[in-house]
Amino acid sequence: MSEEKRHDGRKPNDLRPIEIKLGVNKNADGSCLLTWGKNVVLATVHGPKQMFPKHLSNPSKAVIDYKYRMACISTPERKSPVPGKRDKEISLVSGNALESAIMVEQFPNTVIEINTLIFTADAGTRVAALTAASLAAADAGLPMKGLISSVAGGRSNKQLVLDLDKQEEDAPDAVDLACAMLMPQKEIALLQMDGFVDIKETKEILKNTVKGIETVYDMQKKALIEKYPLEGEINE
Amino acid sequence: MSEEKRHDGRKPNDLRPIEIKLGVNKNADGSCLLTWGKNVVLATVHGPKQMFPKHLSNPSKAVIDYKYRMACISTPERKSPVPGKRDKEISLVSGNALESAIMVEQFPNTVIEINTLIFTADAGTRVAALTAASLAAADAGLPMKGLISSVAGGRSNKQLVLDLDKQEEDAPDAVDLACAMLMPQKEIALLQMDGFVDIKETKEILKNTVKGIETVYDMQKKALIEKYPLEGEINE
Amino acid sequence: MSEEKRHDGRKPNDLRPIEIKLGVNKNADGSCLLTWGKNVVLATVHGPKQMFPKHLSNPSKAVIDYKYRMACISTPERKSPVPGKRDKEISLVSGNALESAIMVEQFPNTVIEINTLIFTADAGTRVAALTAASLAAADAGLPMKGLISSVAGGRSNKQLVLDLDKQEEDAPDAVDLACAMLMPQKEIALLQMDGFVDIKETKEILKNTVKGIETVYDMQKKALIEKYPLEGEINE
Amino acid sequence: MSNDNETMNLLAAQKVKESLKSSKRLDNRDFNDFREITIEKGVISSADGSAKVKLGDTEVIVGVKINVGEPYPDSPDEGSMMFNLELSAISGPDFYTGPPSLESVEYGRVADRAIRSSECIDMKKLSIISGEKMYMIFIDCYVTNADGNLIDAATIAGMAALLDAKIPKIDENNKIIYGEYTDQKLPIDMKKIPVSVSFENIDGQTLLDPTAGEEFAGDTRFSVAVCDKNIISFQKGKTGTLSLDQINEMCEIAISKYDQIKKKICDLK
Amino acid sequence: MSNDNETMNLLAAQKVKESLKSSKRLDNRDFNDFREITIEKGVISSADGSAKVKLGDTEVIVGVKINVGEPYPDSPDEGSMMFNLELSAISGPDFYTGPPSLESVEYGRVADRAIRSSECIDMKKLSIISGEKMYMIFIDCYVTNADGNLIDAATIAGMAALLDAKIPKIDENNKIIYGEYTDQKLPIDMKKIPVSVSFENIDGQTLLDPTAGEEFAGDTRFSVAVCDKNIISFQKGKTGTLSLDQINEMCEIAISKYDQIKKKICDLK
Amino acid sequence: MSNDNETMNLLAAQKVKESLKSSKRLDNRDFNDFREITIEKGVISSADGSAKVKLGDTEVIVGVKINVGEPYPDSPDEGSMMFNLELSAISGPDFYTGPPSLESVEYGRVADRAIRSSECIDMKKLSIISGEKMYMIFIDCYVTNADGNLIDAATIAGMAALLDAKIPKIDENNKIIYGEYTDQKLPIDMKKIPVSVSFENIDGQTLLDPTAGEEFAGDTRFSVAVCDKNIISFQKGKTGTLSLDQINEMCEIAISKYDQIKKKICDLK
Repeated sequence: MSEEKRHDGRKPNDLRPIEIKLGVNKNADGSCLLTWGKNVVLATVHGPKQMFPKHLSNPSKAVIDYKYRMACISTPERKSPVPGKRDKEISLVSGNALESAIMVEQFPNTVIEINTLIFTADAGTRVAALTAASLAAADAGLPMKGLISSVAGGRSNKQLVLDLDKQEEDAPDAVDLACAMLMPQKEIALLQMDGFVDIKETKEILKNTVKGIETVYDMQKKALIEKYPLEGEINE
Repeated sequence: MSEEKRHDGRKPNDLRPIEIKLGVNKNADGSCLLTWGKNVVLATVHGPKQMFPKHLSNPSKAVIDYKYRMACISTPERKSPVPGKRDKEISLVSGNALESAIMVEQFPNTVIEINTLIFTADAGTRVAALTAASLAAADAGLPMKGLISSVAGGRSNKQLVLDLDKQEEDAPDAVDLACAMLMPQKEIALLQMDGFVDIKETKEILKNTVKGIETVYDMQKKALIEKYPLEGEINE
Repeated sequence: MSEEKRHDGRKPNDLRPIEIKLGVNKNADGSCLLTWGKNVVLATVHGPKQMFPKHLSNPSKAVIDYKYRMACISTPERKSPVPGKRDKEISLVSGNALESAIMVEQFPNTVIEINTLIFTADAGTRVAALTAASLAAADAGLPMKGLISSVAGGRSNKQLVLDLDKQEEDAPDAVDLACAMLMPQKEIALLQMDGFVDIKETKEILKNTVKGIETVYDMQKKALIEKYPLEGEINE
Repeated sequence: MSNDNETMNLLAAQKVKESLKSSKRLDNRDFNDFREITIEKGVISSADGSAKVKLGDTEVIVGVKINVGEPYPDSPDEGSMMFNLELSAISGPDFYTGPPSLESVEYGRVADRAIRSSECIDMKKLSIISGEKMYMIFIDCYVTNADGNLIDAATIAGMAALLDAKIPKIDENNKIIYGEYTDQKLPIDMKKIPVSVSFENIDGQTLLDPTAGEEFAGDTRFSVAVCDKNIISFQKGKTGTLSLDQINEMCEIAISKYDQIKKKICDLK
Repeated sequence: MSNDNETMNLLAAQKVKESLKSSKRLDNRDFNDFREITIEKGVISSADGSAKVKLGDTEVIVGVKINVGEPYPDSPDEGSMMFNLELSAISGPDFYTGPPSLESVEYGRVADRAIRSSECIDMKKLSIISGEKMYMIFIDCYVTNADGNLIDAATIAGMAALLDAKIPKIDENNKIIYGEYTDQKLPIDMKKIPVSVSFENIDGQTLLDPTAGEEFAGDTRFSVAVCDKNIISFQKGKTGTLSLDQINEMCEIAISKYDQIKKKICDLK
Repeated sequence: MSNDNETMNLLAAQKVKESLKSSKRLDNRDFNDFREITIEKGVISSADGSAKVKLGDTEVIVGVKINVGEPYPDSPDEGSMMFNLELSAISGPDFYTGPPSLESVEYGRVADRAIRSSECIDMKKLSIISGEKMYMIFIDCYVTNADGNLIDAATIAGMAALLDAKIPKIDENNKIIYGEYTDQKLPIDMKKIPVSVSFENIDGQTLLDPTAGEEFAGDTRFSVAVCDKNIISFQKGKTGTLSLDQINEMCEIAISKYDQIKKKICDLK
């Protein structure tokens, strides 16, 4: 694999710059504003709270109601505010991933609302949203087994790279693999991929992606420790 | 202000002819058919009655469910039966205005359904509907602090006028101010305006509109006294 | 009435070939796959079961929730998956017809879900679906006063015929009469017709249709007796 | 104060049944008589045609709107027609203002089929440019007081409004000029006016033109639309059943009512 | 753990009322003062224009998108404008992410009317080909923290985003070339910038620019949009009532605030 | 009489787990074996191509419809493809006939991505007139009996129906002539047929092609679509987690299954 510079100057396994702001939303129980390259996403957590209508609640655990939403203004062409199939699928798998980290069995019959809103989109929005949502859940003080850390890896123009932006994702040979892990346990909680890649490269992409997830996890931890000096330590 | 005749022969502060029929709808608890110039509107009241789903009811008062609807056949071009943002906004502010007159706290956990349907529209439909709805509420025997009386004032072709019709509302300099008052207390319960008018004229339009509301109130009282000779007196 | 052969070789009162498979759907309480000429329809029954939201249930009987649905792939032009007015009307009248056969008063506060899905449509889909649904209800062991048997009769190209296919239904003089009867009681449970036909011919069409229904009933009985040798006898 | 509708409906049904024991309808009508019918045309100034129909205490208002649209691929030389019926809280306490109820869908479709099957409107004359432009007729029916037999009331009002309608002017691009009319009426064949006649079956007795109370008492509706001596549509409604003889008898009665109702519709000025 | 919102809101309202007994707002503001306003432009790189506005703890983000579309039949030579406001769980615990709430519809329409009535945008200059093509301006407002007075915040942010917007390039078929811009700004008349000023009435006292707590304490909202010395729109909100004198007084106060807010909007780079 | 589904599902799950303690599946299958697969083509005469697939007791029916439409702006020279999967009460007692469930959206999108990523359909050959007309392929999948592993069944049936499909004739205006066909099949590269292989993880053991009971017992689904020796898509489903080693191992297993399943799909007449 060549080690050519990418169009924005990054090395293959470089992530775009990530900036984390916790507790930005005064009204939410927990919140996080995350900028990840050009992506801008806000995540909030409300709950656990009573669920209506009641017959949809679960007597053995909290229901995670995760919403992945792209603002109308997040894409070159104005996006319709009505959620499409893609939005619904990402909401489902992202909520599932977070559920693996939150101790939902402590809150039967309730709902935990996790809302993410992407203001600007430049590829990798689902992993950015999930990374922010996990931080918002921690910021809300929800009991968690760990953090969900997430990044995308893949291939673009014959090079294996981490954290593809839109231009890289539009390459004809692009492979896009979104992965989220429960950290520090290193358990894969979300994994989606599209492409056409042999098994050897697939494993390499996975390996790179796990490395990227560790980097994201370190940034998440740092942000939490800065805001919650004590709790941050306990989290380990 | 010049005192030119308007296109339909009215003087500036003349209202269009108003005709009120109470109790026209045998199935409703209260009803009113109102013709106001070319506008034709039917208002019905059902309730208070049990609210479903229950979690939307209010333990301290009745919920007012006001619907402002224009029939498909009410406008030159056939209107879609699906309510738009304008319909929803007018429903909200009109229901709010009526709530200020109805003693909702006497009926906790219930809903009072107020439906208005405009068959023919010629500007001023929201004030016509609200005036009719208030009469239907009185006809239903709901305990009320007073009546809601409503009219629109404004400017058209450089003249300050009351009760604009569609042709006047389409003037390039048109100002349209819809106002409803709790009567006889003279408290403003609905106020909406669009235009571009200096403060002095604004105050004059408001003053004229209040006068028009008194005229509407007199007609409402007369209609109620005719139907309910005794109660009508008590209402004062 | 001439006794010309029809375009597919059938005599006027011939039905298209009907094939019945009971219990095809392992997950349903009762099911039936029915092919009727080119029509292919699957009917399933689930319930009685608890109804949500509760305020829609009926304290004196089970609610029959019948769905008539055409698959997107059932018509020459791909059909939208969103049910239209026609689908809703047929669902209503078919559910009503089945309700006359099922002892709904034995299951207050519950819902019985009856789903029919037409995979291939060639005219007569509503009677095919209803015939299948009645068999699925019997297969589910629901207590029934009898079976619902159904067929369409009518006129095509100046000839009175039974069980019109699409080509016959498209004739300019076509009359289409869908009829379902509670059998063996011979009570009419569904009747819909469109056309332009004098009273004498109407009666003749009705008479022919009743004959066709008896044929369908015999096939239904045969299929049930084959699967349930004992119960089938009791059903008489 | 609002009444508990279901209890009220049960009480109304009981009264009807009690009276039927001595073969009497509560309003003393003959079993096969319509209630008084009044038809008023031109009641909605914003519609291209309109009518208000009272059938006893049942009241409906129908407006017709004529638009220009693209013809359907399978009928490039024909106009189109759409009948829409709306039930809302304004119609009565059993209805709710919201998405169309199944009942309103059924009633609207039955009225639509009666008019469509009669072929009273010459759809070919509503073509403007073959395959490109045609007149679309929208018939919107609002039930302003529901006291039974909405199907017949809606069908009568629909026909009256169609007969009242004027065709609007169109510009050189075939767009409607709102508020301006040609002197043409819709191409309606007066010999093909459809009439709908509905019955309610209560414990074996069939009542023509049922009131709401009679509908609560019965479990079987039957509507037959006729055109002169012809049957043009059937609809059995609700969960009850009928015998073949009952159907045949109701068809005969419906045909016997044709002239009376048709005259009502056609004699209007 | 989440709080019971209604109880929280009641407590917040009580504190506000307690303080008002001694004529004090909880944040010690004068009754007729705005909270601190900060406006930041160009915050959304994917929008054609954008702004983030903070009004105390209320925060909204507005993005402007410019598309090409077909003009409305009644204004063939004009562009169009649409203001959309979204409240969701992200805005605060009283809101729900789903179909638009009535509140969000009302707020969005009031902000839309303020901008529209000011006639600050020259719609004629947004025509591309008469009757065929024009620029459509979409203004999308996201409330990212709701602490009262969303209408004023949305109107300020809407104007700031419009002033920030660049017109995108179009190709020979009048389709947008995404990501490429002309050097033209939107045709906005700086003399007609609208300013919305909202009040909450609590037990007879009117407070300008209410916080969420003050809104919970009151039952009457009044918003007046002004343009220099002119009134351009009114909206009375909620279930309370106002006197004519109160309305007149609030109009005067709103006009007195015009220059301060307009300067904030226009002085941005 | 209907069973309480949740209790039934729990019981089914318990049985599966009990059996797995002695490393046995209830149907005695090897952990990495598919159930018996039967594929039948041409089952829906009204579709342009169709197939019924049984995977054990799981049964799905797929129909393909080919329409003519306008190409997307970003691919003016290509046709389009859409995969839609429907779960309803007909599929099983855990589903409801109504708006699409999240599950049906997920399953449909995973099957869609498997077929899309394989690039087995030459989309360029589906262009009719560049930028104006192209063939749109609609793939509709109905689950007629849900007994686990719907994703693999849907993907197999989708490919079989695509291979069965004939391209309809079009007239001089590029409109479909319904019921008439060219002698052309869809441009599908037989070397790129995708195969989806799904696993359920139950207490650390991964079972290929899980039944519904096994799905109730597990909390983690993993689907990998392969094309020869290549990976073309992944989807981890449900709330459980997996290790990197488990993923790698399942990829190897999936590739080892490719020839068997591909042969099933391609050998059909």
